[in-house]
Amino acid sequence: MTPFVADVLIPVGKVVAVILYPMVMVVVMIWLERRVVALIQGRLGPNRVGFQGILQPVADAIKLFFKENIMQRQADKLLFNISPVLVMFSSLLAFCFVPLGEPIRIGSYTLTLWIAESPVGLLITLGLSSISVFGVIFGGWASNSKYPLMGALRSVVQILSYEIPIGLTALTVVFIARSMDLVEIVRRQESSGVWYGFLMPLSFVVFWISAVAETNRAPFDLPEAESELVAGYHTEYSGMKFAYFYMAEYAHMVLVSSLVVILFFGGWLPPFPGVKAFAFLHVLPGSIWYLIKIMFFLFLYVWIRATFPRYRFDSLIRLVWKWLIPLSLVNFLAVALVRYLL
Amino acid sequence: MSRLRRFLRMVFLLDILQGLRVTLRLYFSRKVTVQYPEQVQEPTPRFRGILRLHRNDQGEPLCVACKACQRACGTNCFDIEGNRTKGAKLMRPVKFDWKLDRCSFCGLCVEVCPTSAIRFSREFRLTGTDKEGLLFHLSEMYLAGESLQEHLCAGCRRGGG
Amino acid sequence: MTEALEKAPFFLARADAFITWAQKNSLWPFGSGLACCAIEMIATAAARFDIARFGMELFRASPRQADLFIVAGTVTNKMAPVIRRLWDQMPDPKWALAMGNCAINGGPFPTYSVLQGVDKIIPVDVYVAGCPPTPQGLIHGLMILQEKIARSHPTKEILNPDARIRR
Amino acid sequence: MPESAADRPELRQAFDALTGRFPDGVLSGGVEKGELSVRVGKDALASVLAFLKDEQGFNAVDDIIVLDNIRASGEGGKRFTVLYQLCRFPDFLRLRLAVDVCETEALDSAVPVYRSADWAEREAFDMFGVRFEGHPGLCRIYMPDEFEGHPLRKDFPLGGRDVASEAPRIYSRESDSLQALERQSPERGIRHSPTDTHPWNSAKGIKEIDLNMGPQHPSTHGVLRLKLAVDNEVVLRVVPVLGYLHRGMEKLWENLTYTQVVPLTDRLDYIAALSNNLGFVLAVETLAGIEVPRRARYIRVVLAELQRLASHLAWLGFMANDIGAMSVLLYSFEAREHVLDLFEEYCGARLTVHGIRIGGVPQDLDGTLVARIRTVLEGIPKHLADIRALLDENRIWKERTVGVGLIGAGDAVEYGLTGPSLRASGVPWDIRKDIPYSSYEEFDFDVPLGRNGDIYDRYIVRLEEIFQSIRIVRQALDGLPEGAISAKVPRVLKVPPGEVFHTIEAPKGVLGFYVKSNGTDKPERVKMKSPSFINLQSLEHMCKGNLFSDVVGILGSLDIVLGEIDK
Repeated sequence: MTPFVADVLIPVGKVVAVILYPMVMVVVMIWLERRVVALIQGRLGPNRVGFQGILQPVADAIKLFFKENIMQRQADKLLFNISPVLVMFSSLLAFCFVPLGEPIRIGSYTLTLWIAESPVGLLITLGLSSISVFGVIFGGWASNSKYPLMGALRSVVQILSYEIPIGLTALTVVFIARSMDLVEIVRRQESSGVWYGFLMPLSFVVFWISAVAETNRAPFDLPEAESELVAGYHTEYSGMKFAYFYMAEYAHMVLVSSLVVILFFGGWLPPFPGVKAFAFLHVLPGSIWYLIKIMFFLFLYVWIRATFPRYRFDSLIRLVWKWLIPLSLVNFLAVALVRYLL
Repeated sequence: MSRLRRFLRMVFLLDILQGLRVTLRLYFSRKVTVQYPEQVQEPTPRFRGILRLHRNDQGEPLCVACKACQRACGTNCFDIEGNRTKGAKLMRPVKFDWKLDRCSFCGLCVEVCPTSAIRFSREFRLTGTDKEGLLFHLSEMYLAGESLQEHLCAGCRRGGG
Repeated sequence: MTEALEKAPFFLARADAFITWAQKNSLWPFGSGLACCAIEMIATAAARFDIARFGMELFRASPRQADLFIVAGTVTNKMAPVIRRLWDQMPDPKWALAMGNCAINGGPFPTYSVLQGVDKIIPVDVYVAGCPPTPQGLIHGLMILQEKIARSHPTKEILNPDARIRR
Repeated sequence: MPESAADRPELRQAFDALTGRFPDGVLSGGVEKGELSVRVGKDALASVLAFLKDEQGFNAVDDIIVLDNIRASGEGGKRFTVLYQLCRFPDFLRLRLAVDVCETEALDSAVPVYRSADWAEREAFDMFGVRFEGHPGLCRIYMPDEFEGHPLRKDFPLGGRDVASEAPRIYSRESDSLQALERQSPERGIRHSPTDTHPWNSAKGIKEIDLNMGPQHPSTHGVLRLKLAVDNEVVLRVVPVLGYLHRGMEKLWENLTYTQVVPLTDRLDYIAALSNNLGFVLAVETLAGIEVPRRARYIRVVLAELQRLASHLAWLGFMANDIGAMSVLLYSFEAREHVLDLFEEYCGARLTVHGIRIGGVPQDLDGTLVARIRTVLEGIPKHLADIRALLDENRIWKERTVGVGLIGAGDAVEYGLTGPSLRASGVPWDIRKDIPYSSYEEFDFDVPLGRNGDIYDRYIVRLEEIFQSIRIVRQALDGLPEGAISAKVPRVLKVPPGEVFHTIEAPKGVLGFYVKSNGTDKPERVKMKSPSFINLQSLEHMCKGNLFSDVVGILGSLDIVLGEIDK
């Protein structure tokens, strides 16, 4: 392997991949959501554009690209413009630290499918993903309109509250794995032979509920609750800026699903890593397993959305402060104690 | 007992799981969608589509310009004038203007027509790109099928856009 | 630049086809229900008829994100300024569909409070008659609108902003 | 046709009590078509109303109807007659109080006595210009403020005064009834008043904000506009602004024959179009003395109950969608679609059915259609079982609905609530049982009741009513009598002079039609008492102090349709 390939081509390729991968996943996810929701509701969903409607999100994106960009006169121009960028940027940036799959061995060279393997990867990812709340509040405030403002306020309270159980449950994984490195966490699950989701089901459940809440998805989609706040914080956005918000939401979902898979379901490891009888499952490469698992959680997102009514604001906050935070604290202490004793 | 059951329901998220089970079952159930342009849900025999005038088997118009429909109509859709040519037994309409865009599809005109000249058709495709196509004159009241569509949607083929 | 582009009809035609393909396949309606027709509009979005097949199920609650204004029902004089305002709030390119006789021409209500035709306040692209139109009738109307969009020339509007005023 | 109540002794008793108490105030009176109507003097009105409510137990104003006598009265008489249609629960005694008033005079407001008269008086003011003294905020309710004239007066042209000019008259946005409301009674409008200070305001210096919900909002069920005052998410005040769908129906009806009015009633409550047909047709038949054949009455029951089914299913979908359960909308519409198929099969239209004619029904129910109805009825409970599995026990649904939008039985009666919303508060009033019409007394069904009067109870009551409707339809199909489907009605129906107020139990509540005939083929005056209009008045009572999200749910649970609110 020449130095040029190793030092220039591969990093550039990775950067391109890190931008393309979420985009492709977002397109797939939007299509998946609309199809799955339709099928759950007894109808068909988009099936005209491209094979089974797979090009539907592409058509949407092109159409939005050619839409007029409306900027209200009373809006705060700077904040109004940067907030969609901020939301999109934070989601994409977080993907730099999330592995996209198993390292690939080409001869003596190992191609790692991540840009940076940081010893504090988990921390950075969580931090970056919560930057998006700034985009939301800037957007809601800069619109200078009441419904977006209410949506933004709801969003801030909600995301700030749900950060706590996310942090606490992620910490239990860190305790067990003794690392904050996302790749290392997967390796530990491989060596210990059990996925942390089965080891600590409570952690997983709390993390998942909080993660759904943090991505503003139903039944926690209060900041953009259509039947109450029209379209929430992005009510005043049109055209491409709206598309940024729209896509960032899905990118965020992909990110969270990846994190759940890495932290609790063994990343790219095939199921039953320790059991000999299931060794045939190793035929599929790790990256495929990784994708399958992510897809499952994305499906779960949609499935939940199609099933439940929406929480009310006070019960949403009650849920996190009276149930999730105490539960994650107890869970945290229990894991710490077990870890200390063993 | 019921309190305990309620508590267990809550702790193990049983209500949530029950909901997820229902939607998953419906996910795999049969879909009811009628894919319109390819499949059409045929209107029922009594369907109240657009009003059409009819002729008898000899090709003679049935309408005798008695204006019963005009009187029965609550929304002033009709503007009819009749004329009896010398020696003819029956009156014939010379003017029969019908405004589709005023019609409330109630069927009062059909019920009063003594010769069953005016009847509902089963045409539900009533789209035009301008209002001209929604006004019908005497000759156009007999159109049906594709020629009716051409009258309704004259602007559709005209290009522009 | 503009002149150069206009001399390349082949390129423009390709671009038109590309843009209109996206536009006609992704008509997001504005979820505005006024009267009886709104119920049939919802029935059109429901499982039996499902306009999601054409990518039109995303009923946007905010006019800023919508492409298609389905005026579904009676427009009264009191509602007329609101309709006009909502139409102005929608970003170009946008289309309007008058659904039902009330929206087209006041329908059966020639009264003191009903606006006799929504085309007096906003430009209407397609009129779907009926009282109310059946869901299949509405889908037929939407397909005629799709054909109309496919015949349009968005590049002309992009290159020559004055063309937009015609709309 | 209701059983003749003409000889009920209570009517006589009430009249005697009234004349005994107000020998000068009561001018005339008598029992006609089972209704007691009493003419009182203008000055005695307030005390008569108070007496009737407090001592005679007439606990609700069904409607306030104004008649314009410009043609009849000539020079000497007074221009307007205001009719107060009172009702006494639980024996369902009807009393109509008539007061004559000049254009220049003002009446005493009934609102201090009957709270539910609030909007009815505003409507009378808007449509006729009759003024009510002591009303807490008398202003136009349907028409914009700068509208000139009072449309329902006989000298107002149907097309409006400025119909000659083709250009539409567009009213300015800034001025609307709300500002008038604020001007006239500051405590009812949206203004920060020092007496109504929320603890948050003083503690944190947060000012409340006005929030406009509608007329274009995804969950106002059409073009209702709610003007809210919110403090963060807490709702302090709600003022509904109506009239965005006011189509001038009542004016239009006066220009049409009785037969021509029937299809237009479809467009009132468009989710349950057939119930409107039934209500109007029954009123006209009572007035004209038409005896409807038994088979037609049974077919009407089948259709009306199917319509109730469709209406409740649609309600369930909208309601669940408002609370965020998007799939339920689709499931209930799927079930509703089967019922609409039946209507299309029966009379050719899905929504605006025009399925009932004066004197009978337009089509017969043949064997195949009966079989189809039975199959559809089999399928509905399966659809409902899925929906119930999704909602009944779901914790989010229960959190959103249990204990939210509470209204007790007393308040519910006071506000004039009717229909399922009233029964959810535990008041067993159902016109089908209490004043049976169209042979309802021959069917066996229960009136489901709620206990607390919250959203959840309204949900359960309506679900239960769906099953009761299925029961009634089955009984009607089993016992379908032979015979004609229509009485002999002349093609040009001339109704003898008289007046009648007839009520039915529509899916939304008690639907009443007041019809006054002058002997021609066109009605002198038709007034509709729409259930949604009265039910919506209680919105503020239920919403105050709740969160903003709950306004959506409460509004949904009331099952309003703007078509019949705005007419």
